[in-house]
Amino acid sequence: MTDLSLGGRTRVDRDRLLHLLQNYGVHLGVAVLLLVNIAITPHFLSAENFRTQAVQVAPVLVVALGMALAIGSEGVDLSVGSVMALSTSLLSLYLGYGMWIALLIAVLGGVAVGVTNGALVAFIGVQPIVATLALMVAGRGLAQVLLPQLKDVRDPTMASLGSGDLLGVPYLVLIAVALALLVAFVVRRTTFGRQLLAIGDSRPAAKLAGLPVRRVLILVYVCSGALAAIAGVLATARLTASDPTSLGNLMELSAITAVVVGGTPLSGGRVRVGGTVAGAVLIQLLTATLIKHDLPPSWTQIAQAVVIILAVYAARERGRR
Amino acid sequence: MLSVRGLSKTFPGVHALDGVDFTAHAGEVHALIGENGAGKSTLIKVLTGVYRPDPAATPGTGVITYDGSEVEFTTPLAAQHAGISTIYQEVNLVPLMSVARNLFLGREPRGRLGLIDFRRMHREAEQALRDLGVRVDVRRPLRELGVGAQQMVALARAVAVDARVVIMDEPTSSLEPREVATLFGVIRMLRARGVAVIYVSHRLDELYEVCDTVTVLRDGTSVHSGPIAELDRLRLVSLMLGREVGDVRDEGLTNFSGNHDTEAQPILEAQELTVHHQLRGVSLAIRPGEVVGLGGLLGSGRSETAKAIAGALPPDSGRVVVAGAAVRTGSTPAAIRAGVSLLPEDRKAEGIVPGLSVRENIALAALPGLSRFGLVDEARIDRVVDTFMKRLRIKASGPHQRVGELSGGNQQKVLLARWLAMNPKVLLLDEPTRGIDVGAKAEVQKLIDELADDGLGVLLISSDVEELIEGSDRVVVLKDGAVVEELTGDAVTEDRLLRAIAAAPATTADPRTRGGDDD
Amino acid sequence: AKSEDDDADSGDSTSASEGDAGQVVSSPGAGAETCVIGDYGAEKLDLKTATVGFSQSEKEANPFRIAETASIKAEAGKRGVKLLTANAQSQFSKQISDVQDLIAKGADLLVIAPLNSDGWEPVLRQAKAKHIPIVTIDRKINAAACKDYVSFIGSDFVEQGRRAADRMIEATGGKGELAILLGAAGNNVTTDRTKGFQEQLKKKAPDLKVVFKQTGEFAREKGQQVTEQLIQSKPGIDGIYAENDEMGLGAVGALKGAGKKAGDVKIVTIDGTKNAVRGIVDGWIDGVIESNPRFGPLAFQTLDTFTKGGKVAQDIVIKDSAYTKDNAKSDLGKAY
Amino acid sequence: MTIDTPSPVRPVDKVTEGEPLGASRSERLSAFAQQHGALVTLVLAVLAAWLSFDTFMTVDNTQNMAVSSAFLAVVALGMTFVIITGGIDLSVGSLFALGGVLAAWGSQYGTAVALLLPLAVCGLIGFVNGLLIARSRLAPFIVTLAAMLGARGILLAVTDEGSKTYLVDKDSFFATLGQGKVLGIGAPVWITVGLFVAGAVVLRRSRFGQYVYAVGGNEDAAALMGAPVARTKTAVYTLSGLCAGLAGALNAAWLVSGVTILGSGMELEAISAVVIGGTLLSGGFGFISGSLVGVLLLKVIQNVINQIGSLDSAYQQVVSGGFLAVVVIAQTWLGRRRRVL
Ligand SMILES: Nc1ncnc2c1ncn2[C@@H]1O[C@H](COP(=O)(O)OP(=O)(O)OP(=O)(O)O)[C@@H](O)[C@H]1O
Ligand SMILES: Nc1ncnc2c1ncn2[C@@H]1O[C@H](COP(=O)(O)OP(=O)(O)OP(=O)(O)O)[C@@H](O)[C@H]1O
Ligand SMILES: [Mg+2]
Ligand SMILES: [Mg+2]
Repeated sequence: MTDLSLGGRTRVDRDRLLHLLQNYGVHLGVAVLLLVNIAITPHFLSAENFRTQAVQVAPVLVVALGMALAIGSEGVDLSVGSVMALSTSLLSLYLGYGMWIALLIAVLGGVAVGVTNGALVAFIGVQPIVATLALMVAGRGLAQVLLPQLKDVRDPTMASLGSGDLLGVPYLVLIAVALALLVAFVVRRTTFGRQLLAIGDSRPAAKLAGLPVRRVLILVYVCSGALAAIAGVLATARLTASDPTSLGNLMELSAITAVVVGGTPLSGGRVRVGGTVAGAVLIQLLTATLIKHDLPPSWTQIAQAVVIILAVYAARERGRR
Repeated sequence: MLSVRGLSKTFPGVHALDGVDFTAHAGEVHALIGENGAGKSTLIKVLTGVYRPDPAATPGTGVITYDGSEVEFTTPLAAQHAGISTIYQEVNLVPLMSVARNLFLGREPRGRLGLIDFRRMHREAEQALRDLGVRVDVRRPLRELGVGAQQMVALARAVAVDARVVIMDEPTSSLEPREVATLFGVIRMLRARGVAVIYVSHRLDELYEVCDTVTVLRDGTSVHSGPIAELDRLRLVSLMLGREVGDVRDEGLTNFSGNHDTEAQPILEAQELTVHHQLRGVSLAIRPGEVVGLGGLLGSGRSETAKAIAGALPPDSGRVVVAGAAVRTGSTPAAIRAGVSLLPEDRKAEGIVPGLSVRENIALAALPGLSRFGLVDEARIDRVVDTFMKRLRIKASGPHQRVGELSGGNQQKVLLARWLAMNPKVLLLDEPTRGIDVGAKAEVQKLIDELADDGLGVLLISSDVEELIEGSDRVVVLKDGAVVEELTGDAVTEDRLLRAIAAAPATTADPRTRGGDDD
Repeated sequence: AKSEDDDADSGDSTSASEGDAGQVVSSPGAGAETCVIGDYGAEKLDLKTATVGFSQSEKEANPFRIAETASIKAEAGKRGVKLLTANAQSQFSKQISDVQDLIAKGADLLVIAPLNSDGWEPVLRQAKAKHIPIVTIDRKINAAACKDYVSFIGSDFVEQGRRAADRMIEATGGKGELAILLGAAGNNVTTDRTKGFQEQLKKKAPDLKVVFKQTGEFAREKGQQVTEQLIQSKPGIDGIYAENDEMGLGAVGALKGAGKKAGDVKIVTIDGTKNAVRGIVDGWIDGVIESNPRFGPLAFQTLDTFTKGGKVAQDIVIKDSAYTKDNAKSDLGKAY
Repeated sequence: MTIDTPSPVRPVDKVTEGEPLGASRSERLSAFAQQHGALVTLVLAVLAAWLSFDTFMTVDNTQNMAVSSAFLAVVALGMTFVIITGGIDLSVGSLFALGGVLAAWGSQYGTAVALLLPLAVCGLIGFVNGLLIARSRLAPFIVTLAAMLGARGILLAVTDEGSKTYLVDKDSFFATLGQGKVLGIGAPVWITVGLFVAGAVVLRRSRFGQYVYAVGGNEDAAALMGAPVARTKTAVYTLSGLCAGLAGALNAAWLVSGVTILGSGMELEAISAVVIGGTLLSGGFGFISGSLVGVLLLKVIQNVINQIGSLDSAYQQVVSGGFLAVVVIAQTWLGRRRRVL
């Protein structure tokens, strides 16, 4: 099948380069930021520092993984931040029964929100952005109704989940990595993953091809909700407190940014897990750099804007003309 | 009038055009033909500013000359302003906007203060369509029209401007004989006016009927150019295929063999299917090993019938029975589980998943069968994909090319492969050969025959009367959403079919009798 | 549900009323300017039969706001006054509408906890047209006292910053490098608490250098994250000034996580919540400047005096206490 | 009735304009409900509130609601154009705040500067958004998200990290744009009404409006039909930026100061209003008047919550989230009913 005659060499090389940039622009960005930091930031090259960055990025990454699935199905999940809040409320409320039960209930809360989102999208046909917007507003309210104010978490297992490590790698990081591998596996190797991409690319075609569109969509939002709930648990463990008011604020935007910067198009039909990880890391490193150099908030915001645009610009689908 | 020399166009990984020479003169109808993927649509898009040609390797080539001077259109708008109007291959209008707005987009009649004069616009739109024999409420959204009527709107749009070149990329693929006749009338009128018409079609009869000159493309290069009268059909086909005349003669032009066994019990029975405004108690039966044709005019409800059977259109009442068991209606998965597969009419919107690869597209429906415990079995998929890509001669740079990048005909083959991979009991084919080149068409027809021989029940919807007659063992004729006649045995002739269709005055797309279009 | 505390005996469940430290006016307005009802242009009325509208700025989700609203409600209940409430959920446009709604619903008197000092013109004009007395609590409105509003009751945020600086100087010995965890950007409280702190440092301890100033948005998690970055890039930091308790507690969490010991880095915070005061007892925090949220009694007292025709001060600045190692244990009950 | 999932690609039947001539009565009824569902809900909500609270339908209260809706309405106006092209603009909240600050700063040099400065800056940011979206083909969501951060950054930079608030002279002409009244109705309301009328005429009756619908309905087709797709897209984002900046300026005139903490979450409010108003987020269908109704509906709900008065702040959110869900479900359902009929 390789009967395509190729043009001049240089052209191909340039195409290949563009292609690489398009696919691995984020990774390049991460590398550049690392190098810059090593050069200009004191105390950057230390295990402690990398640990800090990894631990801080873990919850965002976990949320972003779910978001990547939602975006891959041509949807979006704005409720993730509120699900984190709900999860932390539930966790704190049920911690009296022991961590595992509380954790289970917290995740179930996320699943419940996911089922609602999914049902609104799949059965009623509400647009994902609006459906999840409604749950974003209501979810945080609910979290605060359940737990009106910040509450300390003293459970020792939770504390060790937040700060303990295995062979020097914090549990949080291990969990995030494991979940990333899991999601990558699901996307690549399972029927669910394939069907999700087909639905995201062309819903009518997927429907006529007999795919269980509704089931897949509901499952997508359930995954997103569950992952956000897990992120809520992780963040709670790290803070050793449940703070439904501020936990997960603007998380939906961070997660979407990570996913999109990582090269997953918002138009659906494609999920890049590795890119999502790199996207989350890129944003984390950027904020870290700006904070470490004590730049004022105005700078931070403008720099973030610029980096986001650069990243998606590099990864953009090049002109069809 | 319009000519190119040594034009090339490369897409990542594909050399769609490779030094094409082409010249269209004023007052002639110039046929542009070639196999699927030969580059016809690409050439048209380059000519009209949708795509930019590759920079020329040698000076003097790769340029477009229009009206004696070198031009470079950067947008379709620029080409339109220069007097080139185009009907692109896929019906390309805005479904949610009204018919009139589609017709006049960008050149609305304006009254005082530069605001659009809707009254005039509607009047003129109605008139323009009536001239083409289409009577619709021009205020309604375009999407409520059938594909054919939409095509006529596109035609009206193209000829409404004072164009000096009119390009038509497979305009007849979704038209009925009557509309085709109207279209030819329009073309002759354009020719008389001194307009250069560039005409793409896979239907050879049409070419001989209206075209003066022909250019044959093969693999992105022009292999022949000259008056069409100097070529006989066989020669034309052999040029397209790049094979010797002798080989082509052996294979023939249509590829249906004789009849099939029609004695067995029906494998599929549709009973009294009714869909509000669309179908009125349609019943039909398909026996294993039989090809049932579904005839009728544009908008007679053929696609709806197929969709209702396949679960894609929930009927208000009626049953579908497959192999003796009733199938839950309104559910595609249920129909597919029962062994009923539909090849949809609207390939672009409802068939292919454009962003996924050829491989994923072929395996899509069969995935559950090609996986264990929800994990896909890559090796088995590779085998299946390989088999079908070879068997259907799917022309792609490899199994991993995105389907959206394939030519229309190859996309259709991918869809066929998707369903064949499912081993269905009944195949519902809605315009299976629309936009497919002769070579592939013959193969698809042969395939349909083979499938029927293997005991598959086939429902064939085709606007190509010849295909319908030759391919079907039995033809069910629909009109206004109801069965009006069934032709069996010797009665399956073109004459009988046309008479059945023409039995009552046919109106095209009367909005009053129609419900929602396919979703 | 069963939370951790349901069977553990924890101090958290003690109600707000226990050991309630009502507000004390710091500058009993001898020379200060005052206001009487005639100057303001309103009519005398009886507070008992009046309707009071209370506009809260933020959700009652942090100790300060909870205590503040609770105190207002409790006092209204005690006095038998009809109270209308609204909550702006941290959205300034909503607060403007809220107060307008309260006026439309027939509030005779207004108590406002403003989200922002500027931008009150539409409300003030409407209130003036109806001669509705306004008392603002905890934050000031930038307008003319006794003309646009009656009086302001609250702390002096700049002063709080200065006092925090004093505590910091004492704790660090006046030398070293400091970090500031700022509140939310664009917020008056942030601006004032920063201003007072830095002024005082410049004046009293020029050797204390502020080398790091980042926002923790008044939230614990953000405070923790920023501090984590801080101790990576500036391991030798001597003190952290957190503009509210929550960020300070976040900083404590970060220091613990980095393996620091209590007292390694001096922390001074503002607010006076229970958790922070407990932090002093545990040795992690070196000083908490109080910002007393219990406005109820003083606010209603002011309204009462005013509506009866009495003189009230235009600026009623309350005396905030402070918690240090010396009094933290004994005064823990006073914290909210 | 059989239920069926509508496809995102070719949404539910919508009548683009006018009365569907040959439609049956029930079809027409639900077409009406689909188009004017928000209006019906608004009328019902107002009636219910009127009956329940005697302080609702007062001159004061309606005045307040009208004026405070005006600013969101102007933002929603620009957003409607963007959403009809199938895009989205998340930057409007930040641009609103930035516009206010710039207007307040500029007001010291006169009304012209106070209006033109925010329009120029916000329009420029909108224009850049448009270029990135239309020419570089970046996703609107992410481009405008970045613009939201960037505009907030600029705001912080010009206000000394948010610590400076510029004030407007209360007696200036600029202030009367926010404060003044004509025929007893606030100036911002008149301005808003004027803008909506102009917006509706542009969208319905101008060629540009046709392009807006065409681009949202089917971008590729629009391009092949010769519509200036890139220019149209750039224009709508510029327009949205201009609207947000103008709304911010008017708001500053109303508040007589450039408040720095405004606008967060406003983009979502505006999007909700537009969607409640019946405009499809997938593009190609929608109308200006619906967005106005959507804004009013949100305002009435908020007012009713305040009328109830005793609702806990956390419950308020649950109520408004639930309400949003109910409205969109009802709308989607009505839309589908019409199709299945
Ligand atoms: N956008 C694109 N990206 C990549 N390849 C493309 C693109 N468009 C077309 N091609 C490739 O260019 C070749 C020519 O396609 P074209 O659509 O011009 O064929 P065609 O002659 O019109 O075929 P058909 O008769 O099926 O319509 C094909 O191999 C196709 O795969
Ligand atoms: N809501 C509607 N308003 C107006 N006409 C409609 C509506 N829904 C369906 N129709 C018409 O009903 C007809 C039945 O469509 P269908 O596509 O099944 O016809 P067909 O016989 O398959 O023709 P084709 O050859 O185009 O496939 C269509 O032509 C379409 O125009
Ligand atoms: Mg073609
Ligand atoms: Mg059809």
